Amino acid sequence: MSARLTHDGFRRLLEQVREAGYALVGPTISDGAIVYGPIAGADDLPIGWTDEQAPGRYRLRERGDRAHFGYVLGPQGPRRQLTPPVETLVRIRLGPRREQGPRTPEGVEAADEDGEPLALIGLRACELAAMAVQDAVWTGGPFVDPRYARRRERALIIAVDCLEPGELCFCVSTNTGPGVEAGASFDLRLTELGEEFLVEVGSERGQALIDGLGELAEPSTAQLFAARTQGVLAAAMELHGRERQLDLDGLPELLFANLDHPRWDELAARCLSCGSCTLVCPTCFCHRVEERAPLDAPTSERVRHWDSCFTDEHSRIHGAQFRPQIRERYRQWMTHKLGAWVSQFGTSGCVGCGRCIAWCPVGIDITEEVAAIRAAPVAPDDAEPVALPPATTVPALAGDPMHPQLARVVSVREELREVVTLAVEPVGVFSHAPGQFNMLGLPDVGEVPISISGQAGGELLHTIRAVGAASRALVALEAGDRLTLRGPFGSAWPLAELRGHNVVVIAGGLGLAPLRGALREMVAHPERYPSVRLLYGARSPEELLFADEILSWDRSIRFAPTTAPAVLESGHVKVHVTVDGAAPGWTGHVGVVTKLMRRKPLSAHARYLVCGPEIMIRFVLRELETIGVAQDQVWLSMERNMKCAVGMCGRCQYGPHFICKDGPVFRWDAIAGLLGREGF
Amino acid sequence: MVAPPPGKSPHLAKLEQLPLAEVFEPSHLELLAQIASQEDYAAETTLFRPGDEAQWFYAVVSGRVSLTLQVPGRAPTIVASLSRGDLFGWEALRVDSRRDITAVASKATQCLRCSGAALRELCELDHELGYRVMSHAFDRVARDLSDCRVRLVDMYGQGC
Amino acid sequence: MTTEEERDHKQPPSAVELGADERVYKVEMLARVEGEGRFWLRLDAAGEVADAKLAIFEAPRFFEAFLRGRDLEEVPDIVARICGICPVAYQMGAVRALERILGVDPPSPGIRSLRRLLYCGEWIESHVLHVFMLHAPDFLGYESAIEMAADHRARVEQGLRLKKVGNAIIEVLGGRAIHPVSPKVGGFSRTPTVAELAALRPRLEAALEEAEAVVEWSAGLPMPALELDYVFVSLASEDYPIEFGDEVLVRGRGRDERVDVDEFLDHFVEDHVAHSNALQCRLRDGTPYLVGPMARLNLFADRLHPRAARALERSGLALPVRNPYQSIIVRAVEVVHAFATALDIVTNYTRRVEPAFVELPPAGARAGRASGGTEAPRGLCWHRYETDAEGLIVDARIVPPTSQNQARIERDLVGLAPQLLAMDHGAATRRCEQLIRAYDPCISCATHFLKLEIERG
Amino acid sequence: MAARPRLGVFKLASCDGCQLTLLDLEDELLAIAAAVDIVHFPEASSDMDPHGRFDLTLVEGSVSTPAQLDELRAIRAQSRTLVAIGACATAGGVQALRNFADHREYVRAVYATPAYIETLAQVTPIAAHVRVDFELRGCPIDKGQLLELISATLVGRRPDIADESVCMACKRAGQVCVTVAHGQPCLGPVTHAGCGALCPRFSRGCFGCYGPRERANTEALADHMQAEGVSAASLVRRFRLFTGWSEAFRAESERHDD
Repeated sequence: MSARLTHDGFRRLLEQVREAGYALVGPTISDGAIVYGPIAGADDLPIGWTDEQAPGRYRLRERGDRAHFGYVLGPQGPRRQLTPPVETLVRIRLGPRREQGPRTPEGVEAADEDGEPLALIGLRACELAAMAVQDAVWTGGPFVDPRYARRRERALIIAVDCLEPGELCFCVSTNTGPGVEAGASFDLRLTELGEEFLVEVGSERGQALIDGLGELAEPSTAQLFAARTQGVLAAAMELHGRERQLDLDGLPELLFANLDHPRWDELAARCLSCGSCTLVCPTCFCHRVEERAPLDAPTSERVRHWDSCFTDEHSRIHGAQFRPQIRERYRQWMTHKLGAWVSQFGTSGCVGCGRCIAWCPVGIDITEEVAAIRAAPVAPDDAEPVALPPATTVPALAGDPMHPQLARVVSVREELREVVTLAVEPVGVFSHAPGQFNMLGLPDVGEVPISISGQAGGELLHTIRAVGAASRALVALEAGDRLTLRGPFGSAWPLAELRGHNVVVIAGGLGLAPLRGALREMVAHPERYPSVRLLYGARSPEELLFADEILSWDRSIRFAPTTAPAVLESGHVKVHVTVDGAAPGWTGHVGVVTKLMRRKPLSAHARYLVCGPEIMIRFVLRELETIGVAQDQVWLSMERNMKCAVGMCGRCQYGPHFICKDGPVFRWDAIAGLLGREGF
Repeated sequence: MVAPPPGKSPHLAKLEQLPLAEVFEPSHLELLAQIASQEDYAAETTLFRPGDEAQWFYAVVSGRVSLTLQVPGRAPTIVASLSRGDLFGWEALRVDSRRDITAVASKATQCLRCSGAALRELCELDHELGYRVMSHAFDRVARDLSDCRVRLVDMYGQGC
Repeated sequence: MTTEEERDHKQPPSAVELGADERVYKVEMLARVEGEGRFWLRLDAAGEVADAKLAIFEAPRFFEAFLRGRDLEEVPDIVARICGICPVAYQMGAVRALERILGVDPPSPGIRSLRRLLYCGEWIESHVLHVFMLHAPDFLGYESAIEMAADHRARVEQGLRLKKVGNAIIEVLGGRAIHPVSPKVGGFSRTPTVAELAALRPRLEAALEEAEAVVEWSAGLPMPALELDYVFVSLASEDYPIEFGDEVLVRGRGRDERVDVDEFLDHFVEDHVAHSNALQCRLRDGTPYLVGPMARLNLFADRLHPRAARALERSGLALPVRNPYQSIIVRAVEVVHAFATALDIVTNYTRRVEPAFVELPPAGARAGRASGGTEAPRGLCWHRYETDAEGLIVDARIVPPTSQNQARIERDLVGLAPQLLAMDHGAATRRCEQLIRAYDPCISCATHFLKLEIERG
Repeated sequence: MAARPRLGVFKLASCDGCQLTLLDLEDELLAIAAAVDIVHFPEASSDMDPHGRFDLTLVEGSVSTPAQLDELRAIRAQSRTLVAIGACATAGGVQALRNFADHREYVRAVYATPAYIETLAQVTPIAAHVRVDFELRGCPIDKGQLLELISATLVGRRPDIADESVCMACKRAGQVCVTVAHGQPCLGPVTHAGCGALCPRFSRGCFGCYGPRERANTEALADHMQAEGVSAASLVRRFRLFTGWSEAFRAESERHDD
């Protein structure tokens, strides 16, 4: 249904919205820009004002009329309202301060509920499109962020057609504007025509609001024509005629084939890596999660902050920085936004609003950069092309994925120096598949991803090395202590697919831990896995993980001279161990695991599972390539900076993948083009 | 080209079973077998130690040989272990060279060995044989070098 | 002079051979003062003062040299860094002098009152810090306010609470309590909204009442007896002097003298003495003088805010105050004055001050030379700048309060000497240190104006 | 109960503002005093023990005299965790501006009475002389970050203080960019966050008092500013302020200083 609304009618409409219990959020002038902020009513709108935009430049100007929505776009879209820049996820009650180490958790509370629902006034077509993109991120995958979902569901949306697109707009390229399409997600849509509005109802809520205004005039055909055809279509035609376009056709493939394009270097010379583009972008969602546990406070909070792929912290993991160069950071942003986004969420991450161009302090123009690469693509180098897999479809899980449970440490087993296995008892039934990981944490220090190294009845095993503050604190826990646990997350070893095949497991160092569950399964089922070989490398004989257990799998091997050299009949499991160095008396292999691979003839037809430090994985894969093993016979487990563990914080991105959600176990062919590439 | 001497060396059969046999012509293997001798070492036998004249060049037939480095003030460290098919004692391929590492049979071990001087002479006489010996040697040394580089980064020491 | 000898000037005479029966009181590191200094007082066998020195070994920072060549608009940011405790004092002194050069002095009544409000925040923060954290422990026998909190937690918490309100004023106006960012030549980069200031009101009302009670408490502290003769010096203004005033009033040498701020250096001279990294300021005839709360109150008690005047009356403190230990009461009175003044300004702030700053003359027309004075928490702070046409600083002179009081502190130690003979050594030393502390000396400020002359050619 | 961690607060050449920040933690000061043993903090306590062992040492100020250098080395030797607080300690501070004076001229500098003064030829941050475990930036440091630093140190984790641009904080605060919307030069893109984007919130450009962030692309920013009409002399002054002796800002100011 459509109706006509005078300025006064519009004012009454907003009053009604407010009376209906919504907090009004609309465009208003603040600090020399039109921003979305709390407004009291129509008087707070930027009536008679417009904005002029150019790369790195934004200015307000008076229009000389009484247009209510006669401007283009402010610096930030409604993302700010739907995912606040700083938001508390959970509160954790803390135990008493201890002599050493952090306090342990005693209870978990959800963060406060929101206040009034929001009425988002004045949203443009590109902003609705951006909201749809964010819907896919926060609610469209296997995990749902309940905070976003709740706000989004409660929000009333009053959208406005764009009839005067701005200098930097290119929404026609991205097919996200300028008009608000009838099927878009709005409650009411306004088209501003001179001194009045045409209003289109998009929902029952919207209808009720219109009904509350009493009898309204219906628009004539001429008026509808003026709005849709002359207004919106003319705006679209104008945009079509402009030079600034973003050609989305084949863009993901183009960008991933041009990862070494010289244009990235030119960009890096101009880009400040300040992150402004990402924080004004209406679809960006990267964030970091911080533990806020001030001195002696009785509770700590897990707080998420907007983050950016342009910051150091975003791609850092205890000491390692995966994207140190500005070139790599910009490339990450653009290949994600315009490339990987498509495979992850089924849509481009760009809605053509031009904000990243306007609010870049040095005026870098994303459309120009894409055009430059498109105009002169470099021939893909001999590196493997980066595969762009379709979005993963995993069944949705219920509940707040950020809400941890409090699990109890049942026992602590010291495995190696600074390596322990925590047997943890979760609350309730817990089922996982080998290869998956949990987020373990302590409220004073934070969370870290720890692979599940086995399950014994109700006890989950986690083998942890003390490397950073959080893992050090976890390693120091004692039986009876509690910790926060979220999980299980991530992909698992493909045990079902391996049935009937000869399996070779190649592990290095602590990389054996994520494999132990799978190995136990295969050891226990000779009928399913006719031959299992484990090639395991460690730094020294003292650093062989799970030595006793390995010994029990294959009684023919011995690790140390003290072990009796009894050669038992070997079963279907064969274990080969090598170390980097050993004291005299060691009769086992010495040398890297790849050397061991050369020594033990490996079949090109076996299935391979690989886990260990990334550098080892790369060498192992090279060896497998030599043997002629096909990429679809190899699975490997990757490690990156997993933080949210549910593909929302963006920190563990690896090309088109979220390692936390799409990994950590990948089939080789999925990531072959990325392994060992700088900046990933 | 050098013709193999009449009469089969008793070591030829052993040599033929080693992986290196793949890169040589049968005639070459026979020549190599002629200069080779079979040695059996009891566990804990030291084959050579740093400073020794590098006389022999070895191939492991069975058992295990540990190459050990001794850094003054530190416990000795096994840096490589060799088993069936592995070649070691490359120093003997160079003229007048000495050992810089200790080789110990860490269990009962059988090796074929030949004198470096004899092997060098044989390679000199037959360049085809020489080329194959050297390219095989190069392949093995290159792999060892690559492994060494991997070990330089102490990769298992990282997180994971 | 060798390095060894140089150092001796700042070292206490511990290594110096003492004659028989000589007495030395010294503290190597003055505590609960801002910055680093030590003192020694040497009495000869007859009990006469042989040597009294406040040695300032805080490293000099040469601010006046750094200012040369900077744009005048950068000056408020730079001079703030002279002192973390009283940055506003330096900012206000600088903008006054520079605005007098540019002929925009004061930019507008609204800006002037916001500046006074900002300055009140600093007085409160600085005075409360001194009263509760630095000074009070002396009278109650503690080493620190933290130690004092074990027995007097409510009192220490009261101090923290009041200080926080002072800081809150600065934060609302200037962003942060230390080195606020909004003051600029011509006004502020941004003025507060009515709502922002109104939010302070209930806190100010509550704090004002508490501050009145603090005056009575401070007056009840056990205080050593000491009466000394002073020359009092303060900026003069129509109000109790804070951020504004074009004359300096000198009292204590017969007839009152009034000195135009532009002629300050004709009447006051700065000297560099061997034992101090700070310049010492005296009257031209060599007389040490006193600036700060005691001087202000003695000269202008009649201009106190009525609520402060009543608090003073209730305290029973007789004017003129000539016992430096009683300065804690004077500070408490000034805290009341500052809270009451701040509350008035906040209450009367019904329209946002706009524009936030006035336009300055364009580059090319910015040459000149002028002085400006304000009353920092510790007393008169005087600035003089000379600029070129582009507005770059050609010359800067700043005379901070503590260098003015330094000679006076040494004189006080001499005045204290007769009392010390009867006391045990430890108590006497503490008494000296407390005397110095009563001045709330800001040593870090005092040291930063040594001149750095560069010989060219 | 185990002994409380011992805290020492020291100052070198500075304005005292950073250590004052500790006293400005009005709501937390007594809790801190309960959690740690404040062994040496002359500005707050006359109970001083500069010779103890310190579990956490906060050092304010830069090194500008030979005596300070000796003192700093002694402090390091006694400290388990040594944290440099503020622009002086981490970048030399405002007094490092004298480093830019011509050195030959400088040694012939005359003070009021030069013989009384001892200074080193250059003012330097403390990391130029001793190992520093963490650098807390700012002129002055931020209260919240100081509290986080102390809280984190007490539980043995690294403080959660991001080395990111001021723009990040500015955008999170919903502040309108002063460069884009008002044409004001701003060092925010190359400056370490921590102040809460204070200057933009007060309608002015950032002047870099937290010093350069990692990967500070000062060259790109300066080139852009110059294209927008900022003079070379002004660029020199902008980069040469309270953190002007930091490597990135120093190099940039020198690039424009003929």
